[in-house]
Amino acid sequence: MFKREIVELNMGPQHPSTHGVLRLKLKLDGETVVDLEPEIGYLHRGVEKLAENFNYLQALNLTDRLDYIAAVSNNLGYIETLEKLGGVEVPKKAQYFRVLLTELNRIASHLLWLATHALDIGAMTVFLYAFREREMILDMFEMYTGGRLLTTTFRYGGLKEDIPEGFDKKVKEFIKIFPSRMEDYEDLLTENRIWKKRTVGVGVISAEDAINLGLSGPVLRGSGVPYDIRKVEPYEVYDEFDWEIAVENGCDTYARYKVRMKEMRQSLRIVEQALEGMPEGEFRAKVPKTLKLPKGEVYHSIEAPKGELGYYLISDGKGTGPYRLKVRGPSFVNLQGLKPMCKGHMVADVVAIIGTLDVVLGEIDR
Amino acid sequence: MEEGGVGVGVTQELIDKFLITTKLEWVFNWARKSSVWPMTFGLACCAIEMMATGASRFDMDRFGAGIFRATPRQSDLMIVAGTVTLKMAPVVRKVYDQMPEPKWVISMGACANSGGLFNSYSTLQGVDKIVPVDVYIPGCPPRPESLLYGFMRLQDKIMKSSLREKYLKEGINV
Amino acid sequence: MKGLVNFVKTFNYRDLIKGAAVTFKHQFKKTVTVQYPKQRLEPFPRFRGRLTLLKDENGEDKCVCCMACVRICPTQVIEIKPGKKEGRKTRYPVEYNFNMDRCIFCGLCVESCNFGAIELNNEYELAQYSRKDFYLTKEKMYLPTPKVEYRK
Amino acid sequence: MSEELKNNPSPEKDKKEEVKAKKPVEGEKPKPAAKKVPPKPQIVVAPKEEPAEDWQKELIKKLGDDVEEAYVSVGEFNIVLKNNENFIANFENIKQHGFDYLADISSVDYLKFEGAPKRFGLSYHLYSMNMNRRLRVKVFLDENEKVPSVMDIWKTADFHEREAYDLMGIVFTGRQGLKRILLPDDWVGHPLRKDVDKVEGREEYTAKLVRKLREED
Repeated sequence: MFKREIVELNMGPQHPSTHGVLRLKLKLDGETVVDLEPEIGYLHRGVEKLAENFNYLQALNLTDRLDYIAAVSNNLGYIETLEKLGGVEVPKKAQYFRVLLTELNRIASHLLWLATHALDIGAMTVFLYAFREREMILDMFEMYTGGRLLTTTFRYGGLKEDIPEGFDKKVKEFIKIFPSRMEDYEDLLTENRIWKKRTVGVGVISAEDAINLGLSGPVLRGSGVPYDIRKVEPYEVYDEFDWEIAVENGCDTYARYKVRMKEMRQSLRIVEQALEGMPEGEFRAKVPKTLKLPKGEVYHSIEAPKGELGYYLISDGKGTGPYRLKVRGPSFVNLQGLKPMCKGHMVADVVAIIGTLDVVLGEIDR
Repeated sequence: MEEGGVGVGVTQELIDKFLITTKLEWVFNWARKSSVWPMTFGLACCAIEMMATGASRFDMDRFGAGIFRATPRQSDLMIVAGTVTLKMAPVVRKVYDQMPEPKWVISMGACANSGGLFNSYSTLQGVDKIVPVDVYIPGCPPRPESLLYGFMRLQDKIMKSSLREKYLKEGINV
Repeated sequence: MKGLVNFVKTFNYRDLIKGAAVTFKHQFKKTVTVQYPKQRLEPFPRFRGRLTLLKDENGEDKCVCCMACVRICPTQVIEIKPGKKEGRKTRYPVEYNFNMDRCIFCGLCVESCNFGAIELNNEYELAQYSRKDFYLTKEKMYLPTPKVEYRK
Repeated sequence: MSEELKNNPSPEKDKKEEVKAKKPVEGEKPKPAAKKVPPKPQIVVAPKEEPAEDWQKELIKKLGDDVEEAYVSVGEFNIVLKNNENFIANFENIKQHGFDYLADISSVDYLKFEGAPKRFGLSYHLYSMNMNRRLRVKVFLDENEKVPSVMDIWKTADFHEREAYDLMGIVFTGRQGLKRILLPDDWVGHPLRKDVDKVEGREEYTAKLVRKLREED
């Protein structure tokens, strides 16, 4: 009766639910996605080339702008890479504070994910609530570093500045308030029938496929693989804290939602312990003012909010800047999961799946 | 302006004779400035601060500009929030062309103003090369209040804009 | 049978009521919105605003033209023309040009300055109609940016 | 890996500690002295050590003659492979050895790097989920030398290889859809190469773009 044909649909780069400038070429049979190809590069700013022209300190600015939602994590990964090659011992206080700030950043990043993901699926209230709590964290960042979003915070060998007075009070206030706010989100979403209809069984990917595709972070943990670099290869002082890896076995969008919600709770636990156990002392090791690193190469990865964030740094031993800095952005790799996840689903589910991958285009395109 | 319309050559004399714009103009401008609908055109980092501006703490809705439209056809204001790359530049222009008149552009952040930190092979050095910009906001990224201040400057500009001059410049298409 | 169970379950509005209760509770909470033009949030002391030049107690420039800020700036927005003056041992900036257009407010210049001669102040209301207004010469660097009041 | 570093400290680390020990003697008054005489950091070449652990030796033995070099540097285990007909088989071997997770493929241009055997290099960063170990496999390439794709072994290689092709101009054989990923399709050149300036091609492309937009108006 009707002629069936495959329709090609272009989604993006200007689309409200692509979280930036992601462009998808969809092939549709009716409303079902048959094939999909992500087209990226609309935010390719040449970060890796610029890093070769900068010195080590200036290149820190570039790392802020990779995953702009989690600038602190990016800073940490980069600075740790330098420290690994340079072989500097970081004072305990700095390590504790780094963990504290990074975990706060993880919460901020997940809150933004929750806000936008819920907004895409249709829950406006969560967006407003999540941004309210996020502002509290951004206030802390501004208090310590002077920047709300892009912090440029850590330095080689420790911290940039000492912790300001009144900072711990702000963190304590946040620790007190946040659990009840988490319950609010859960009340709004977790059992909500619309939320469940839109997420359960959507975007399923098995553990083997996920590993083969190189997925990492909450996307991988949502498939039941307990791979968290903070636990398996502890950096800074993560091994001194009592916390658990958030894992779910559902393999779908709902499972990944639960993983991230659990992770926020665990992060709060770490923040609490880091604040309590913060030692006194120096906040920066004695390092030369102009940084020069020995000849060599190093790959260091940390657990960013989106997944495994790796820096591959090559130093030629002569210049004051990196010879080559390659960034392994978690979103870049996670985006490859979009195609197997979307196949066979409806167009409307594509929006939910992009949301659950939590991609940031600054990191994908670099 | 629609195609096929007959452009009438307008002289100063003609406008003085037929167009009374003072009060009416004020009403038009007041209505325009009170309901500037921006478009969600987030490109990079600044988009997050733009979202924060629209969210609970700063609430752009107080200025009548809270309705972020997803399509250029329904919006009056394009906030270019973030780095415009050479690959993205034709898209920016296309989106701008699709917006109905009157339309305004805010260039938000150092990247949109001039390329900012990214003086590299693939970034456009200033969005004003491809679209006319009304207000520039420096910062990397600007604070939400900074964006609100920029928006207020735009409202000032809208209040000062004049239909008369516009018709003088472009002619009336009947 | 299964269909019947599902049908009955549809009338179990517990989840929706729970959600509605959360939003209802928020009616009685304090509002978080800042009424910006009327009520202004003061940024924290470390806030990175516009770059300013500082003078010492005698009204002399603290800057001695060591060019550390020029070298460290990742966007090259600072330009200094050094000069000599009588009665001053160190050099002083004849011209100190700052291009806010490209500035990313990272604060590396302040960090690199050994003499405390520059500072990022707490200004953030910097929007302009033209990019030319972002070029600040030495005289303008001391002054605050002129602010336009909001008229409703 | 960090544990390994702690257990057998490398000579590099010893030297660093020397530097650290010296510094307080040079400038006893903490800050003003340090300002005038900036301490010169020593440039130490990261040392290459023989692989010591069993699994490392086993892996080298398994790969046989195709291994050009194998060493441990900054606590990381490196294997330099030859780019020959066994290339894919070697990677399958490595995967069977437990390295099931390909974290990253990085391309490097060694044009201005002293002591590099060939112009380009590819670094495959592998991770083993079960054994919790990391491994870097390197392969060096001449200009215009092609390398087989590992996309059949790890699907994740798709984007990484396209990126290496786009930005560095390394051609991978035996796969489909090798095209530009980040830059526009009509871009000329490969910007991450060392003989290309950081702004090369921008002005021409912008001019072309602006001209095209004007024509459309």
